[in-house]
Amino acid sequence: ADQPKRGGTLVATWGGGEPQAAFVPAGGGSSPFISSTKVLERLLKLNLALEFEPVLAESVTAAPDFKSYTIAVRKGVKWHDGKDLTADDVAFSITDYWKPISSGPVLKTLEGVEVKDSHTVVVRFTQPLPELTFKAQLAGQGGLILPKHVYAGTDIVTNPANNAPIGTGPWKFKSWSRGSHIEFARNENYWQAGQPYLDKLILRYFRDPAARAAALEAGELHLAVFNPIPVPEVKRLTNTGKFVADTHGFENSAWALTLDFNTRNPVLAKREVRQALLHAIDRNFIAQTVYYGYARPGTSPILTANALFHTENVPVYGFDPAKAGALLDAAGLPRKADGKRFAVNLLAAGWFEENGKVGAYLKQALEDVGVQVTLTVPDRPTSIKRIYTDYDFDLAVSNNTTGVEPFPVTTQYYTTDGIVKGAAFRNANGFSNQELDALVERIAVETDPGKRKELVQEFARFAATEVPIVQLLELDPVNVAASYVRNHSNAANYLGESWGDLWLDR
Amino acid sequence: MPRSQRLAAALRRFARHKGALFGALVVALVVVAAFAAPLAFPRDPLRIVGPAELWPFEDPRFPLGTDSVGRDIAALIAYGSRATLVIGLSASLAATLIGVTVGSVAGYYGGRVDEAAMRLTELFQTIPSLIFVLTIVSILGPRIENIVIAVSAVSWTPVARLTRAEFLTLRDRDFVQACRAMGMGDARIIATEVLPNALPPVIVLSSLIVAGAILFESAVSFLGLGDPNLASWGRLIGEGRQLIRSSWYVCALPGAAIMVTVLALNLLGDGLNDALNPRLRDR
Amino acid sequence: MPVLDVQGLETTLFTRAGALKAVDGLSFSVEAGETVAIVGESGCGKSLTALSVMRLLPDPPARITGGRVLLDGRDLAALPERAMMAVRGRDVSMIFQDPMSSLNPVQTVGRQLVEVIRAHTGLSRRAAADRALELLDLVRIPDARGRFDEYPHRLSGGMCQRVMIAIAIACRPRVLIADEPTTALDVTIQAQVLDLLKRLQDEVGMAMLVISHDLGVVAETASRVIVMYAGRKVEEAPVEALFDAPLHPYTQGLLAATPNPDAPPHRLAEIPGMVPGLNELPQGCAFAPRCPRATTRCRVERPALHVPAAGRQVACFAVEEEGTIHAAAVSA
Amino acid sequence: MGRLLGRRALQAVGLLLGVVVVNFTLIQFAPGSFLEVMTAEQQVTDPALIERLKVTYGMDQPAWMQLAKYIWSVARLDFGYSYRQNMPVIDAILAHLPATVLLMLSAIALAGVVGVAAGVLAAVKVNTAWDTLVSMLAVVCFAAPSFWLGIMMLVLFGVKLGWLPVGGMLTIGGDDSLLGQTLDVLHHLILPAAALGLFYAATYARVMRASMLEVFRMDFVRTAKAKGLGRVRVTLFHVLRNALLPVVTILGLQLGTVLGGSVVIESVFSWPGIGTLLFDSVSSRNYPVVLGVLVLGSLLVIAANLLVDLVYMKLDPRIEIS
Amino acid sequence: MPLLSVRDLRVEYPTTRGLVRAVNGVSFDIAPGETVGLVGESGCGKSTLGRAILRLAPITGGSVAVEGRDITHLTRRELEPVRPVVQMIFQDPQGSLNPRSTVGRSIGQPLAVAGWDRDAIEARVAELLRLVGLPPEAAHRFPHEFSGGQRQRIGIARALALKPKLIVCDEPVSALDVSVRAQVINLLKDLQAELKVSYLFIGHDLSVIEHISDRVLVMYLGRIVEAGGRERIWRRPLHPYTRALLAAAPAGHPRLARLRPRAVLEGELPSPLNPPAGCAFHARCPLAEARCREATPTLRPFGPDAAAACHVADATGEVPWPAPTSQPGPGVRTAGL
Ligand SMILES: Nc1ncnc2c1ncn2[C@@H]1O[C@H](COP(=O)(O)OP(=O)(O)OP(=O)(O)O)[C@@H](O)[C@H]1O
Ligand SMILES: Nc1ncnc2c1ncn2[C@@H]1O[C@H](COP(=O)(O)OP(=O)(O)OP(=O)(O)O)[C@@H](O)[C@H]1O
Ligand SMILES: [Mg+2]
Ligand SMILES: [Mg+2]
Repeated sequence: ADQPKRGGTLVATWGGGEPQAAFVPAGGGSSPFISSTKVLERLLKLNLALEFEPVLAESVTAAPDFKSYTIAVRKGVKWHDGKDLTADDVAFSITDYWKPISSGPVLKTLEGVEVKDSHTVVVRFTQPLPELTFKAQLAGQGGLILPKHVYAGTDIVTNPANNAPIGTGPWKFKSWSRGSHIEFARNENYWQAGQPYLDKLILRYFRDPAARAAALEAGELHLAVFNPIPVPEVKRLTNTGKFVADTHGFENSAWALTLDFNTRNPVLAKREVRQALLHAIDRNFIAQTVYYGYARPGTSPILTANALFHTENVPVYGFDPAKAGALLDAAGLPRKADGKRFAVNLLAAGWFEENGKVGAYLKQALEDVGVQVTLTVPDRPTSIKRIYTDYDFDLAVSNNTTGVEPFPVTTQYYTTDGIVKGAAFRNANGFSNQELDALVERIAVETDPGKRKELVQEFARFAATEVPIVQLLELDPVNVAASYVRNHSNAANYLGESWGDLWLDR
Repeated sequence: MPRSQRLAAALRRFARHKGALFGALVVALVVVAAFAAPLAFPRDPLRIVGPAELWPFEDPRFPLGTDSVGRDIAALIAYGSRATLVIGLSASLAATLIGVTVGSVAGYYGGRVDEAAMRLTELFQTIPSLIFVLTIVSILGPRIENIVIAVSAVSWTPVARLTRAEFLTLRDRDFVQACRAMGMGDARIIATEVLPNALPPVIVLSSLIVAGAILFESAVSFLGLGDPNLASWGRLIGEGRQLIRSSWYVCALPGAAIMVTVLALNLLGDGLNDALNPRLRDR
Repeated sequence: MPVLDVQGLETTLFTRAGALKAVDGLSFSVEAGETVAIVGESGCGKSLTALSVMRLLPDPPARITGGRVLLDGRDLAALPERAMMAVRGRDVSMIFQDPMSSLNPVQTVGRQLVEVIRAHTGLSRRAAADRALELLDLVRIPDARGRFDEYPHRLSGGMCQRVMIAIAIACRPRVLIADEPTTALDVTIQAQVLDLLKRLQDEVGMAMLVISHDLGVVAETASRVIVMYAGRKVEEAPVEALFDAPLHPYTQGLLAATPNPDAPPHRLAEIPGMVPGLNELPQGCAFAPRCPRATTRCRVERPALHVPAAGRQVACFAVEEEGTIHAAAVSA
Repeated sequence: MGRLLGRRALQAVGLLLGVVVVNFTLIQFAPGSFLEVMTAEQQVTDPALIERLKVTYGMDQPAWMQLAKYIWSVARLDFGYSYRQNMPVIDAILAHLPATVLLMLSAIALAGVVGVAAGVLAAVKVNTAWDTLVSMLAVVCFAAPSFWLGIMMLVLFGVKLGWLPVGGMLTIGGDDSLLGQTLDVLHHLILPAAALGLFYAATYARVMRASMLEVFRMDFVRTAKAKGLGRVRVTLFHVLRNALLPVVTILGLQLGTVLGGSVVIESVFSWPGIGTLLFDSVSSRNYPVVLGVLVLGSLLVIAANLLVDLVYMKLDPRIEIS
Repeated sequence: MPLLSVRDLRVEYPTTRGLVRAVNGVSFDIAPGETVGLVGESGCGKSTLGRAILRLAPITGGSVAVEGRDITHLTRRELEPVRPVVQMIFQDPQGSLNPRSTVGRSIGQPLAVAGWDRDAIEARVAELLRLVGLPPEAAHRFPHEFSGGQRQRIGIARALALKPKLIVCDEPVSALDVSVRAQVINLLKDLQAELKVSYLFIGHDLSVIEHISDRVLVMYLGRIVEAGGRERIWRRPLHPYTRALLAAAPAGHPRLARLRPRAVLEGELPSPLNPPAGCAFHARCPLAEARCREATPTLRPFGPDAAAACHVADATGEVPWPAPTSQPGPGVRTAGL
């Protein structure tokens, strides 16, 4: 409502570490996602009301059979190096980047991309593709538009431009002091008039959450997204009135704490055992002690944040150690002489501090019902390798983030084609069920929103019954900002927004 | 009788040293804590037993408070002394064994053997030690025995150098010459004549290496590369680091434990030095 | 009047075992141009005596607890430290037993020499350097100019001792104390150094106090000899008198125990036992337990010094009782 | 001098070769290659791309070949390519090195000045309250883990008193002038340098004190006093320089540990040095970088040792080129 | 047959600064029951020679024969039977005993090495202690509880343990006080009379050497420059170095010191690293001629009891020596009153 003020430098950070490269085409996690999206843009974005808004696309129109979509590319947009954005860039991004590298599963049925004119692209599929699925891709993590003139004919994954990306966004990559910060300069020629409001944007990296809190307090840091600081600090800082905490901005990237049961382990292959173990876990306790209340027990893969599809009509597993014991007995796993039933290997992915604590709690809880647990807390790369490449775990504490569109990001944690050795954040538990696969096939092609919702809710019930992977907790990530920072936390996946509309009110 | 008198004299010299007595007392306390931990805290110390971040003395059940997830800090510290002692002692023992072997052979034989041994020592001294430890631990995996291996791999060099230096001065001493003159074999001369004389300063150094190993372990655990199934002081500090604004005691307590233990070991070393080191004896 | 007159010097070691009198009531004097030697076995207090005169005792544990050290009538023992600093190196200087370790290893010889000159004369750097070169010539260091910028470790023991001597005589002191100046040196070098000292004494005209355990060195250098045993003077005599007719049984023992090149091979006389430690001194005469002539009196009572003949002193009851003195003992 | 440098250079080459071989071999024992971890993390699943990367890294060859190639490329100062950072290893390291070197040097300088001064004070005032105070402080700083000391100082000076910044090397978006930035860096440097340096200061104070006392007892000091020199002159011109020798020796021996220590301290103070890179690389099995850091670290130690030797030679004429 | 026969013995130490020829072609014999004195200035190779005889120094040339048997190249095992024949006592009574061994153990050690049983060792140790004049209880005490002279006795007892025929005494009394020195020298002489051992007695104190030796070897820079009977040497030294040495020794009496004109030898012992060409002594020698600078003189006989390595010593065995004048000769100054 206020008139944005021009100028100033904003220093921002997030609750994780420095990215390995400024842009990691294959994904590489949230950190490069944050840094790359300040420079590179997508065709659409999803706002807080879960409506799509145009970015680099002026419009996206589905054909009546939903087998093709026409994209009108925004005119008058220039790359940071001065070249014009054209339909060729979009077509190149879809065929050479999305399909082979970033978004293969969604584009499984891609037939072809046709450049109609300099600013029109038609995308064709062999099967009907629901509009939500397609638009979610355009607004999603894997939907960045790359400059063809920079990437064509090169190995996108290793292109040196990934460390100094060239995009269309409000921010030009300026410099990177490794170990410290990345500096972005204002794109004077940004297509959205007036933006960015700030002169300079700096993404700064800290290893230590306490240090972020200190920097915020010292006024050296203005915006810190995604659980940047210890939760008790959040309360302390906001109580001063100089800071605000905001849990918005994760509607299209809802975070969950997950527990994978490796069904390659014959014991865990039994559904009853998985269900029994869930009864041994006090999720409210975890939510209170580990997350200080910024979390609540999850029920199904369609999280509460997903207003479009969420359902309460799923089986729940309350904390009841006695029942857990009884179920295990019934499953033929009685306590042996030493009080142990069987032993498992628990891996807690060390990318978030909290996971280790959850791991410690799970160890204790499961040992209470007679399951012997060996805990390891490897760091990010090792965890990813052990979970998603080597399948070297029995139980794995991990996290994922899912958008409102469940296909394919959410479904591939369950489907057989989600089992891709080496591909992270997919089906690591080895669960394979034809019935479920068939259900997901139908979701993939159902274009009627009402029918589709029913199918998705059935999927949710199915998943919550089989529980090869379970959403132990739904997390409420917090963004913390100085109270004079305006326009933050204002999109459904705020980490990946371009932040051109930020301004400082002081 | 004379041997026991000598021992008594050494003990007296040791006891003259107030710091050394204090050191011995603290080390004894740590040993007791390590052994008594399961008696005092029968449950797994890594168990969450109460509300998070209770300050010391806030709740009588948790005299030293609880950590960020509600584990009993007193239990963690008591059990932490086990990890500390095990790692400190075994790493020091291993380092001493390696160092004494390399050093005595190098010092006694000299020449090419010495040259080779010293190059090896130099090599290990050149590699930045903590970085080397981190690399080894991360490669072999965060387990207690790997930490011991890593720490002893970087700690043996001073022992080797000291042993060598002692051997160099001792091997030309006339009593060693006398043994050679009577036809005694090299192995026997090293083991029964030179080594006992070279050992006192080495023992002193070993006690310091225990201290060093404890610091290494704490750094490794602090950085999160320690064994997650083990209560360790360094790890506790690392986990408490997040809370320095609200609950800095979580960092302060285990750190103080490390400091006091290392301090005690150093004082003990000083005392041992006074008691054992023949060079200082006459003063 | 003697240049140096030590009266009743008492130097005490304050140790864990208690206060030990390492030098006990020692009196002697040295005239200008005269060389007095102190002999005695290791640990009898020779060095502490010298250091007491220089006021360079290792404190703790040693301190002067009594007596006077008169230099030209001025009591050094009572001088404030600042005044004493001006005396050291200018009026009294000292050379030590181990010449190698007595020079600063990280400074050139020249600089160490210049330092002492400038500390006491206020000469310019250049003038002091010239003077230093003269001194190096004086102590017969070959190629003095070349050695001036050399570090001590490049010089042999003999050369170092010459440099030490140059430092000591740089300000033409009234008294030069030499504590075992040649013990660390080889025979031929020792002869060179003793020769040098003698010559310098003639040239500079200073009084010399030579400390040694070697009777040979004493015979070569001294005109008067003081024999010490366990911190006390047991005998004093002109050098020839002492060698011809030692009075104290200890002195007699020492001479008899020394192989004499001028006598046919004989069985050496032994002094049984060994020098007692300071903390186990017997009640009476310290030498009594080893003395062939000791009587019960010797074991309970300490003999005082008496003068059996002109220029001689001895502390022994047996000699006192004998009363008669060999004619040779008087000749000086 | 030239010959000495030549010989030391030759020795350094031998040592470096050893360092490379030891670490390379060690890394061969690591389960899983860095390539696997990286492709997993970056979600590269295309087998063709993986094969291509394998060839790029020479990982299709036997270990000894890889070692030989690595040695050969290190000889040309090429430490390989870090796929993870998407840049040559040397660039990745050089991007982080200046901050670390700055931290190390300030810590050592601080430690040297404080430690030597404290040691001299304690020795000159031996057996007084000063001596006791220095000894006690030294013993405490010697025993406390540096990262813990750092945290405690951070709590006190950063959090409670708010005098000093709690992390980082620069106030981002602060004063842009050179002077302003320098002051800003210095302001940020105080705590980490102190946290890292105190341990060494304690060591130097202890060594310096002992060494001063020992030199005080030496014959040549007695000579200097016998020359009639004042206490100050004796202490400054005769004792100090000789007493410094062991400190210099220790300094040389400790450089490797300073590098390691700074890695930990960097993590406490978010100092943008080599530590960040190292942790990231160690945990991602990014071995070209780990090897690079180890080799470069060793090189640093070797260079520093050479420097120390030269200083030593300057201080002690007895050390001769032999 | 001589007890010990050394022929052209060489010992060289490679050091970083060059090769040190510590012993450079030394030949001599020792007969049973004889005491041979070895004098020379510090660093001239006396100890090295002594050690080489026990194979404790690296022999690089020549031979050492004990009782006619060449031991130069024997292995440790082969040396075993020869070991007891030659033993050694050392200068530093402190350093020659293991501070951590009881005196009994130290003395008994050679016996233990030789394989004696415990009781026999104990009995022999008691006997040895008695022999060197120490009480039997001494066996249970440690070296630091003894005075220097007593420690030296312990060292002697250990050397005697295996009933050696030759004892190399490396400056055994140099570290002792005058009064104690006499005790030890007397003990050595008594033991010789009783046990008929031979001594190679190394020392730098000429009066002691003169007192104890039957024959004397004078060493200079790794070589023997003069050998002969004690009396002859003191009466009529052949080599200019021997003369200088004798002249430099302090006189035993002040009157002698005053009467005797003293020739003070200039210069110092050259470095063994780069010894001067020709006669090593020529730079300090008052008589040096051109040939002395070129050819190294060998030890040659000058009569039954005399040998010297000097070019200028003439056939009658007399070395001309410049008469003491007030005018110093080349390189020699006279001192005295
Ligand atoms: N710093 C010291 N601390 C304790 N005792 C000392 C110290 N200096 C000397 N003494 C003792 O004082 C006594 C006399 O020592 P001093 O050095 O004067 O003997 P000395 O006659 O010079 O002997 P030497 O011939 O061995 O030099 C000895 O018993 C010695 O042990
Ligand atoms: N182990 C060794 N390595 C190198 N050089 C040596 C060694 N032992 C002795 N030397 C050298 O050999 C020479 C002879 O030494 P040796 O000890 O035999 O002399 P010495 O006559 O016994 O002297 P001193 O009277 O000082 O005992 C010296 O120059 C010495 O430096
Ligand atoms: Mg003395
Ligand atoms: Mg010798």
